[in-house]
Amino acid sequence: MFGIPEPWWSVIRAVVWALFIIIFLAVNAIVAVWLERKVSGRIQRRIGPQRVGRPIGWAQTIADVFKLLVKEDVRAEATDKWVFLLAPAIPFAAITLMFLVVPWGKNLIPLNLNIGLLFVVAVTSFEVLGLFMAGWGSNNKWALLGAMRTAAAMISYELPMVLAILAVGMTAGSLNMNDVVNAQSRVPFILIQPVAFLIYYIASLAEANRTPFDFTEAESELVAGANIEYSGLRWAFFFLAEYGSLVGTSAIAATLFLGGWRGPILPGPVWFLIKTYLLVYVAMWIRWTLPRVRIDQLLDFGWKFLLPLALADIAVTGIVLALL
Amino acid sequence: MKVADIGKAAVNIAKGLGVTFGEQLKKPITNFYPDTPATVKDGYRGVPVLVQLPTGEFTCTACMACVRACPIGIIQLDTVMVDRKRAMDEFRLEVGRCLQCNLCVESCNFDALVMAPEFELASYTREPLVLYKNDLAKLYAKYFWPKEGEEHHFPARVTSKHHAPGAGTGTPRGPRAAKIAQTGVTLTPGGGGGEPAGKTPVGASVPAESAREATGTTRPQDTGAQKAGEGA
Amino acid sequence: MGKAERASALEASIKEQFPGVATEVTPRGELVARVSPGEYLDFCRYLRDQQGFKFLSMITAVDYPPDRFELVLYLDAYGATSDAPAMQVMDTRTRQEIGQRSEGLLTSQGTPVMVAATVASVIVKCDVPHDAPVIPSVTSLWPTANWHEREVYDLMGIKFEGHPDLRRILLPDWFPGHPLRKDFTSKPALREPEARPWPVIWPDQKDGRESGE
Amino acid sequence: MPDNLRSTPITMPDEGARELVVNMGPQHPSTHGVLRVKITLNGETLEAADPDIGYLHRCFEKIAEGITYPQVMPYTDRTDYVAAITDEWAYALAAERLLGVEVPERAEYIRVIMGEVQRLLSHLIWFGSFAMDMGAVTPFLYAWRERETGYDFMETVTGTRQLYNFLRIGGVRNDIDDDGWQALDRFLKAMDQALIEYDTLFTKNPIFEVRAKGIGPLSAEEAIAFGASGPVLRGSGVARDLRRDEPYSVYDRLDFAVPVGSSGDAYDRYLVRMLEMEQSLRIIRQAIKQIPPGDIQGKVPKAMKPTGEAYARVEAPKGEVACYLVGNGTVNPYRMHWRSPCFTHLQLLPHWAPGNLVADMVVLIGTIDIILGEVDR
Repeated sequence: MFGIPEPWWSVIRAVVWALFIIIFLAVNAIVAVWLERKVSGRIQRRIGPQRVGRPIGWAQTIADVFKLLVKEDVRAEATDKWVFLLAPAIPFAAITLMFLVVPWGKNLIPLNLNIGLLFVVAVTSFEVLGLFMAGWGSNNKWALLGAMRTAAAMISYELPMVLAILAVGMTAGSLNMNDVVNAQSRVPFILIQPVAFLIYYIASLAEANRTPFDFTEAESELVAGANIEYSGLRWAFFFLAEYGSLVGTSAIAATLFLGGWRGPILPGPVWFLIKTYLLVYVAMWIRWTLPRVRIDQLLDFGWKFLLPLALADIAVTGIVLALL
Repeated sequence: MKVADIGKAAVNIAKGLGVTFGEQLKKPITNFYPDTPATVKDGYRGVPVLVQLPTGEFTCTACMACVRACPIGIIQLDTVMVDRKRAMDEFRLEVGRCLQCNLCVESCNFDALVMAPEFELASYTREPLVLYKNDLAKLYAKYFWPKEGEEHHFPARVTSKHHAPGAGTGTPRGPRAAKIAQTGVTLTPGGGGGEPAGKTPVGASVPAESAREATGTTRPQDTGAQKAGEGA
Repeated sequence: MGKAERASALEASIKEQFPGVATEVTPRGELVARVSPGEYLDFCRYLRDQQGFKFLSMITAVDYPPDRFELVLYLDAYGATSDAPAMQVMDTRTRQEIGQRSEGLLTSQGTPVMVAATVASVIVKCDVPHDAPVIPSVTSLWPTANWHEREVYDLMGIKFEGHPDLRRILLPDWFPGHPLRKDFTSKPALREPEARPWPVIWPDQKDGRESGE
Repeated sequence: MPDNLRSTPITMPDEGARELVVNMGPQHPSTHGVLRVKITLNGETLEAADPDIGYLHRCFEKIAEGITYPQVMPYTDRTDYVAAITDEWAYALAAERLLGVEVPERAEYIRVIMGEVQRLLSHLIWFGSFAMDMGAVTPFLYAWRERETGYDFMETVTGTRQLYNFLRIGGVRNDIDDDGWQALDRFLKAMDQALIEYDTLFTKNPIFEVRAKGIGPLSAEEAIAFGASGPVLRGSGVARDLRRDEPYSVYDRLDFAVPVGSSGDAYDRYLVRMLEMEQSLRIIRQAIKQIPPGDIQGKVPKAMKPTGEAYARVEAPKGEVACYLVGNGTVNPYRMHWRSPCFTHLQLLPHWAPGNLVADMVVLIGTIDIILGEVDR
């Protein structure tokens, strides 16, 4: 195409998509943080940021990022050097990889894998590695506690999430993200698979460490959880990764259950963003209403309730598909 | 966990979400203090200031009652003999340590002290937190001096509710009353010019200069000119 | 019969049990009992077990130089009395008012609501000599006495024998002297501890810092 | 840099695994002030908790021996700075009993109104921070919204928002004028809606119920043995309220119900405090109707030089606050001891700690509603 020999063309295409995803994640983190502060403000009858970027404070997060850029990136003497230094990169890498298979439009998909869903699950599972490295690396008792909790919570919520995705895969008949979106042309899967949507959404709240399951930085208990010893840009990466995973899981939920980029008049990507940010808004709304669950109750809920429910859901889907 | 429990739990969570959603639609209740002036209630206890006669003379008779009444002893008073009677020469008040407990105002038998609703007391150094007679006079002028056209009256609170219980008689009592009578000022109890509006927006009434400049610190040596007895 | 009659009835029973105890009834119906350090612990055990004084409100000490400290305990006996002021009791779970307090009340969950009007209150006083300020601890009788006694030890300097964990509670360990004593100068020579790194604390190591005494 | 801290490699101690000793405080988001709890952890479960207090100790009892009787009043606000009126009330009652001063009717009613508004404000702060300890940040902001209307009323009447120095020995400082009554009506209306809103938002929330039920069990006998009082005692099923059992002021003329829990856990203590708020509104409304005209300051001797001793107890929002006052005929009190409920309730932490999780330690601290100004005095 365009007179560029084949190997070079796909390299350029990959570089462009990679840059787009990384820039999208950076911009989205800024927008999500601003949105969170505005939504929490409105819920708590206050205004939220309005000093930087006068009327609605749109430049507030940009100012924060510059502040974090300038802040000193402290590494304590007694930390485990390389584990501490590499920890922030892993969650961020996990989320960028997750966006590889998310379709943006008609044939706007960075990587059209025919096992897209499996790839998504595989990639999000090593996000917990980064948080555990942070907890262990910073040689701080509170951080270690936070890391242990995060590991337990995230692993135990992988299973219901995977099973919910499996249910969607079964109804769509394929694991390819494009096929899933096309299968929802007439009816979005949320109507066909409401239970799977609920399970997936609750599990994604635990994945993204959102209240009522926010264990990484449970302020009132562990002071600041795994990323307590970080400061400056390194801490910003963790923050970026947290909001990235929130938007990431919402994007996948939108693709799987709300019909991804399909929508009446507006172009594909716009619909995709609207649906994603709708789910992000719901996550923020839940965060500023519900209290936090204790770690053992979380694990009980995950193993003893969500998992059996997910298995039952798959069974029912199987039977229904068999009968059709 | 029976199914009924889960149903009830889901309904309760939904109701909780409903409450927060409802709150979102209401108007925020933030008041933008540094931009818009903060309104302070009429009887707000900020800084005890010296009451002044229309002639600028302080009604304080240097009887040291407030010095004894203060639990932490932050009021110092130097006296000087003026025609064989003790008169107040310099009044020093460490506002930084003041508890704002109003005991000094209540202990004063001559209603010479009153609480000004001043709350912008922050300063970069410890120095401006020590107020002298002239600083207090500026504060008094800022809050209690009658506006143009109004005839002189004492701050309403000297006569009304926030004074010593049952003691607010309206006009300064004791030897000062005779002296005041000579100046021909009619002192109607309860404030002739009517009580200052209940919710005086503190920042707005004072033109541009903020309270901090108004109480620029003047050490005793600065007020050399004043030494030769009061204005009258 | 009112609180004052119950106080004098109590006074009578104390007289024959502990003749050495001087008692008088205050106008507010509280019984003041002055006991010697020797019988202090037995008297307290008697009050708690026989006379039902289960609630210890406070323990404090007053310094009367030069010779004695006066240890003061305030004890309450709870229970249902005929003249107890009526109280409308509400059950938290069902949010309904479940009737007057005078008769024995049962909440809907079946656990009885304990009736706790003040039957009688006793002020136990004990003089502790200035030179040997030691007295047996009552923590075994009332668990709440633990910190109260630690505070009296910390601020007044009276040692309590048999106290499970007698160390300073409010002041740092190196603080010289006991502030609430009348002979305590208001500006003691405070000795700042020399700056030393905080050693790693393992549970069996005694609290990781050398305690003052 | 001291040499032995140069680089402490992370090595596990040789004799096998040991518990983790962690300092929770004195700077910790949910210790409600400068409280340090040395907790020993085995993984996530607590093995022991040793509260270390004294960071806010000002020796209020020594200060009181240096100043005159009226001058002690502003200091009493600084013990439980969230419920200042009830602290002043305890001291005023003790001094009045010592001096034999008669308090006029109207002053008693004003004290009851201010005391009950103070109980509402104190419970609002407790409710806000208790919810925030559990992770729900919004109820704290809503509780603060109500407190603002309460502050308006307090500022209109007393002149300050929190440390009032409003009571005097023998009466109160000044009367409530019509600005005050209007501000009080606004506060009562705001509180009525607020209590309904908190109910749906937090009390009925299943996550809260799961996190609060069964935490910090306290039987009736244990509660009395540990010297518990106020909501902590009533949560364990002991019907004891000083406003009824030793009626001071005009409480015997006001009818109100006393909420009493049954199972003595954090959930019941929470319900006791929430229902107490409703009862306080009921008391205030009755007091507004019954308040007689008259003066607000009884006859007080010119120089206060009492002899003898007095022990006055008051039902403060946190529990039984009491002031033991000894006078020896001089101008200054000879000895003053401040009985603080939070100091006594803090002893329950080591009693409850073993077996709970770190997240429960936060709930345990919240359920006894401690204020460090009162614990350390």
